[in-house]
Amino acid sequence: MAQEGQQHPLNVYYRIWALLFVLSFFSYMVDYINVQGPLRWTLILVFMFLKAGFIIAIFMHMKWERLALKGAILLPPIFIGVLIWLMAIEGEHTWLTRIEFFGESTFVPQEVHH
Amino acid sequence: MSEAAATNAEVLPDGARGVVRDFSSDMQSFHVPWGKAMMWIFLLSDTFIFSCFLVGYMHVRMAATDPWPYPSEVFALSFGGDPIPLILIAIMTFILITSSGTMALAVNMGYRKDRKKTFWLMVATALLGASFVGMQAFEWTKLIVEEGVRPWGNPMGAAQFGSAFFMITGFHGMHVSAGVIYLLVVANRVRNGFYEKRGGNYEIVEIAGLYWHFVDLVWVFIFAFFYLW
Amino acid sequence: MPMAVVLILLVVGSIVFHFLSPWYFTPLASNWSQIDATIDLTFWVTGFVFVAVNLFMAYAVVKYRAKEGSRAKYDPENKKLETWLTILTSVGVAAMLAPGLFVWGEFVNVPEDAMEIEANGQQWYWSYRLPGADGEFGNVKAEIITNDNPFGMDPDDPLGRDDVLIMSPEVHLPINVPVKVNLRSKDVLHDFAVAQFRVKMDLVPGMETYLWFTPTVLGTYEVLCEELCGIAHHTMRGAVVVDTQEDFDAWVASNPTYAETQSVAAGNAAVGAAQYAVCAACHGQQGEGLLALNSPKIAGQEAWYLKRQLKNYQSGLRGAHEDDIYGKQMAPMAATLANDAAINNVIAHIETFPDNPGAVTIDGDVSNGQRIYNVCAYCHGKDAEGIEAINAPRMAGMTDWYLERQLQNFRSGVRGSHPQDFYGKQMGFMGRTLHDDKAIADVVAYIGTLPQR
Amino acid sequence: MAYVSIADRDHTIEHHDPQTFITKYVYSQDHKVIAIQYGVLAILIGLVGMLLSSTFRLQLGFPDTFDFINPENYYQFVTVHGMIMVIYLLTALFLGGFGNYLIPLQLGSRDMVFPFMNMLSVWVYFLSVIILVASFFVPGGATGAGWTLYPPQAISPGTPGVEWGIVLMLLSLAVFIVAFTMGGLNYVTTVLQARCKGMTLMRMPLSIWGIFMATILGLLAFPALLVSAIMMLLDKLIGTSFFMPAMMAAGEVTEYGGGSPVLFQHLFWFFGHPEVYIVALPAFGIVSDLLATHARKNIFGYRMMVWAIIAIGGLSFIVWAHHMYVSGMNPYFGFFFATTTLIIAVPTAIKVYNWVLTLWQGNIHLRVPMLFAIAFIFTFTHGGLTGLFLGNVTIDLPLSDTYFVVAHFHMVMGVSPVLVVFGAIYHWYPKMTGRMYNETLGKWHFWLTFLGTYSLYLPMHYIGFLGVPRRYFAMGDTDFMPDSAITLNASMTISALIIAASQSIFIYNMIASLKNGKPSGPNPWKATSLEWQTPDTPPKHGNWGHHLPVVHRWAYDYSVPGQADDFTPQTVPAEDVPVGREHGVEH
Ligand code: HEA
Ligand code: HEA
Ligand code: CUA
Ligand SMILES: [Cu+2]
Repeated sequence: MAQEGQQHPLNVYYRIWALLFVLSFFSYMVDYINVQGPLRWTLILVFMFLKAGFIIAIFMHMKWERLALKGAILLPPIFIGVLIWLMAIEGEHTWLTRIEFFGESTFVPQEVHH
Repeated sequence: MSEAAATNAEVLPDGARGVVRDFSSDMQSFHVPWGKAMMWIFLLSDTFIFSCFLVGYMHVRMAATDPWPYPSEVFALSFGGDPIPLILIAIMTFILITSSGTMALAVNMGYRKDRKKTFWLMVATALLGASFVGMQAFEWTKLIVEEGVRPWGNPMGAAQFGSAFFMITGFHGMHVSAGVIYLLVVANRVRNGFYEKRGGNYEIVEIAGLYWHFVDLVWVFIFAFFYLW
Repeated sequence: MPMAVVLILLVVGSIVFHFLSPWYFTPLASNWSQIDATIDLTFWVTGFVFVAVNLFMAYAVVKYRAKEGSRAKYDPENKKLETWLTILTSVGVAAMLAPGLFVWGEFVNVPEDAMEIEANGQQWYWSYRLPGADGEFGNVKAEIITNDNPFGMDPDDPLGRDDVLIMSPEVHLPINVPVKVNLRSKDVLHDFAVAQFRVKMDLVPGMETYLWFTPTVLGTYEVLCEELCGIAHHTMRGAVVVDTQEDFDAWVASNPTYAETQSVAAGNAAVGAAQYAVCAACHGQQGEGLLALNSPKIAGQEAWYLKRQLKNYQSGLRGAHEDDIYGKQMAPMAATLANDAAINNVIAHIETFPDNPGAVTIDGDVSNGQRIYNVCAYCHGKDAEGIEAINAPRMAGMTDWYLERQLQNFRSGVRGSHPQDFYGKQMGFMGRTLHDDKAIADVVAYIGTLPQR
Repeated sequence: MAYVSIADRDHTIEHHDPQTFITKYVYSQDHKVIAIQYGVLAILIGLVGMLLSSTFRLQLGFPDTFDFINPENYYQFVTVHGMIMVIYLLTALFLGGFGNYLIPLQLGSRDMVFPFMNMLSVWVYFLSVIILVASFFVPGGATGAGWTLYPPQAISPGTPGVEWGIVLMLLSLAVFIVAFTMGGLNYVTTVLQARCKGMTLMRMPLSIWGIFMATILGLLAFPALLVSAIMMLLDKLIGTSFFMPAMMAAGEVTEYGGGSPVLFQHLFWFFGHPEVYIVALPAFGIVSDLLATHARKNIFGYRMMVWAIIAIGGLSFIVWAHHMYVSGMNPYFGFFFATTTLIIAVPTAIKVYNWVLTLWQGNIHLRVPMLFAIAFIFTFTHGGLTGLFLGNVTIDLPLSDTYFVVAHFHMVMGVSPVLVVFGAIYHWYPKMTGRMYNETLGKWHFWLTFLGTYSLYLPMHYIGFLGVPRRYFAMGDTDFMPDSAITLNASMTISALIIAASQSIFIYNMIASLKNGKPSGPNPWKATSLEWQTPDTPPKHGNWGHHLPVVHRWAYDYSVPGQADDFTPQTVPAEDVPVGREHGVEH
């Protein structure tokens, strides 16, 4: 199959296409109706991963590739996961020492003008 | 392209056994053309690039003691009335998704050897991409001229806001622009039958498509982490 | 055959070298005997592996080297053997790791009763801060650092008023008291390291790091900067003096608090004029200097530098070396200045003098001098105007024959060899890179050509 | 993407065999020519790096005696020395050089899958080298920030080369990364997709495994370097503050604020540690083949060897902060990274054991390549074990940033892989040129380099124990350093000079043997792997004449019982194996 390349009924694409629009709209709404706190994060991440998932799986045809290729491409980013995890801790750590020894920032933000 | 691919037409096992089978086979491990395999590996490498950019952004943002400007205000846009948060970004997002759709269709048409449709769909994709870059340019100028955001500082808060914004969106914008050129080149060759001479093989369209979808993919993350956080 | 012999010799040689060589860790002077213990353990494990692996290899090379009609044995693999080796190795690794992590836990968690000090790093010297009576440090900001507020103390922070500021690379510590050293850098990365204490940690600008130890032996220990921090990295030295509690308290009392540094009376030029009469005899009425009496021009030299040198003469950091003929002459003169106030007054008076460039008396290869000066410029400035924050005095428009003599003194150690003259020692390092009198003359000649501002 | 894809065409393609000098040696798309271009370039720049080291070694051995070395150019030399040796010499030589030469030949392909991109790669690499060298001649000279280029110091006054040197260095790195990516994509895709019939992954020679894994590491690690380079360039050129906190410079308060220097270190080492394995893994692989061939014995525990390479590759991405134990990062990271770091010792140990066990019961021919291979095992074990000291976070406290670290990584990177480079060059010289090198000269070169480097780096550890910091232009007199250490430094310098000088023997040997060397024949070592079975030596464009080889066995069929010869090429089908009385008897 791989030889004739990836051929799939068009309406698969149409459906995903629509779906992406909806999801983007939702994630936009998260900001528009100004959800805050943990819920905001959950929603943002959920919509983000759904969108990313569909693009990779359908538009980039990963769904129809063989498991070998899937694994080879999707596993290495685990290392990035470790980096993100540790860098988040590190950022927090740096921030703490700053607050403790240099005190709160004295920056006075300006209003955004349109 | 690779005849090797054409030779093993026998049905392959799936799942874990498939993986073992593929990696223990001779000649080739992935049942995809070379160009596609290479593009996938390149995209993996590129993923690491963008991830590092975003990790850097996350770190400086978390470490910043100065207040972080509130994106949904900074990027709000007002048409006469009171400003609508992130509206331009939303539009850009929809444009990019649309372009992904047209691209996906182009790939499909390519495999159907429908050169005309493929060509026009690819051109449409490129145009959408170009308009995305255009809007980005508009967004940048607005930010620089009206909000006074500079790479080295801004009136609303931590200097890293501008630094990270211009760097990340700039790098993404360069990817889009490169993609537009790439698409147009391939589209043109589809039109003038360049690939017919090479055994009417249109994987190249899918390869270009992979790149384009990746650019869209990156935007999904930028949108979430930079604009919505 | 030679290969095998050599391998054996190298293994044996390495062991012999390890046990016989006089070069090993300096005697421990802190509580961190656990670190040394971990190192010994690691030596035994790794040493065993090193010997075993290589002797086995040497044996194989002898036994199985190609001979007429010999043939290798074909054995692709041996699960059992490989598993065993893996397990053994894992055991060895675990044996080294476990104590390591344990000791690290000790290092990360500072004991509650630890006293706190702060070490400041800056290109290329150390200074320190003690929390003072309230036991708390005031906030500091790099943005507000100036020559008058070198620590960047936040003037509005009440906690900072009583912080004791030590503007010297030498700090004192009481013996047998655990001390947490907070580390702060004003510019680039540095690293606070004392070989005898075993522990070290980087100083990172924009954040605060720490290490802790308990000094256990009285004495003076050299502080080294062990993170590349620019061209004078290797000259960034300091000292930790481990005192008895009494001596320590006395030393603390002898240093000013932040509040005190803010309230020093400015020098009074009029009063200073009287004291200057003594100096005038040699340095001239206008401080223009006098070759005949070997007295350099002092008019126009920065106040902070004059002050430091006068104090150095007083405390014997300078002018004490037996070959420092002229320094010996200056020392008693400096002694006539009773106290800081007196010094400030004289300097205030000197600052009133007109500042005309000193005469050019040295000629040398200016272009070569310029090449050499590239290095000097890092501290003294492109135009030799001097940079207080780097402790580098002005040289442009000053007395060239004097510069020449001082460079010679620095090179020969006549100046800058006193253990407490840290800045002099720095210059000594640089002076020694000028290999002959010609080099000195050349660079001095070049400095003579620099515009004075 | 227009390219001629010939890598697995099973019939000669009429690629107009290039004739003119230009098409043959400049615009050539033949992987073998490109390999040699990479190799020669790398070695030339490597010699520059070596000369730099000799120069600053003079200052360390005999302080304040030479006019041509002052603090400024000392730090510039050290920095560029480190950068050249790690990136422009070893990375380029192992992957661009040996990778290009061996992959198609040992896998039975006609060429890389994208020859044109492959050619671009070498020329972009050339450009990056030019930029690197150019940085010496710009105002202010090359950067002296140390090869780790830590900000803020790398881009703030007080460090040599802040004006332009650092900019060119970062630029050169970026260009190098582009070059590497173009090459790397080729190597990986070729290994995965363009092997000949019968060549499964588990039949590949370990050289290929090492190079393959190293290339993957490169493709995933260099991005971190690229990103940090871009961010630092922005900080330097347009005044952003990614890595720059509020700080002073040259006595004045700067405009910077809010950045985080530790972030750079994390990004750098997220690249940097995989990088050191990029340098190590190809050496691991190649040395395995040298050992097997010259011991006439299959490599012991082939599958474990492969899995070890994969394990090391994976682990190397989660140990990076062992370079940062004393950097002021969150101290609790120490526990995590010390553990992951020491775990790496296990797969590496397996490799060491299996190399030694390959010699066991072998039939060892101590030819020059074999000498280098054995020396590698010795020095690498030594260097690796010192790594365990540093990896154990507690012990790193006293040793970090001292000469012990310098000794560690020279033993493990400055000596071991270099020994393999030499061994490999001697080993494949006959295939590349069709002639034999001079054995005697080779032996001289070996003994001088091996004994020289050991006498240079063993004592260096002890200078480190004393507490002598690295990157010190001069130590001066300190109470904790006995004077005898000064003389030790002098002796180290002398060894360094001897080693450096002895490299000329090697170079003479290589050049002279081109003409004088006696013809070697297609397979002088009686080796089994494919590159020795090419129809012509040196192989022609397309490598395999009319038909691609077909592989029937793994690459290590040496001294198989029941077979007459003590080696059976991979191309020989089971039925044509010459059976009969075995020549020779087991020990
Ligand atoms: C080829 C390059 C290479 C290799 C392979 C290694 C291998 C290792 N390195 Fe090294 N390292 C460098 C190159 C390399 N390193 C460089 C360039 C630097 C300095 C960078 C700079 O700051 O400029 C450095 C610095 C460095 C540091 C930082 C020191 C500091 O700055 O404070 C550390 C700390 O953990 C470390 C650890 C290790 C470890 C644990 C291994 C392990 O992989 C070693 C594993 C191997 C063995 C262990 C030997 C074989 C095993 C056996 C024979 C059996 C063992 C059995 C038992 C232990 C029971 N290295
Ligand atoms: C592969 C890496 C490599 C290699 C081969 C070398 C080789 C040498 N290195 Fe260096 N070195 C580094 C990597 C390397 N180095 C790094 C990363 C640093 C840290 C820089 C920093 O702190 O920022 C460093 C730093 C460093 C220092 C510490 C400086 C300081 O901290 O102040 C010293 C001091 O003695 C030193 C000495 C030497 C010497 C004498 C040689 C050699 O001359 C040894 C003898 C020569 C050889 C073994 C031959 C080398 C092989 C070739 C040149 C191949 C090409 C040539 C041919 C094929 C003929 N090096
Ligand atoms: Cu301060 Cu090195
Ligand atoms: Cu490492």
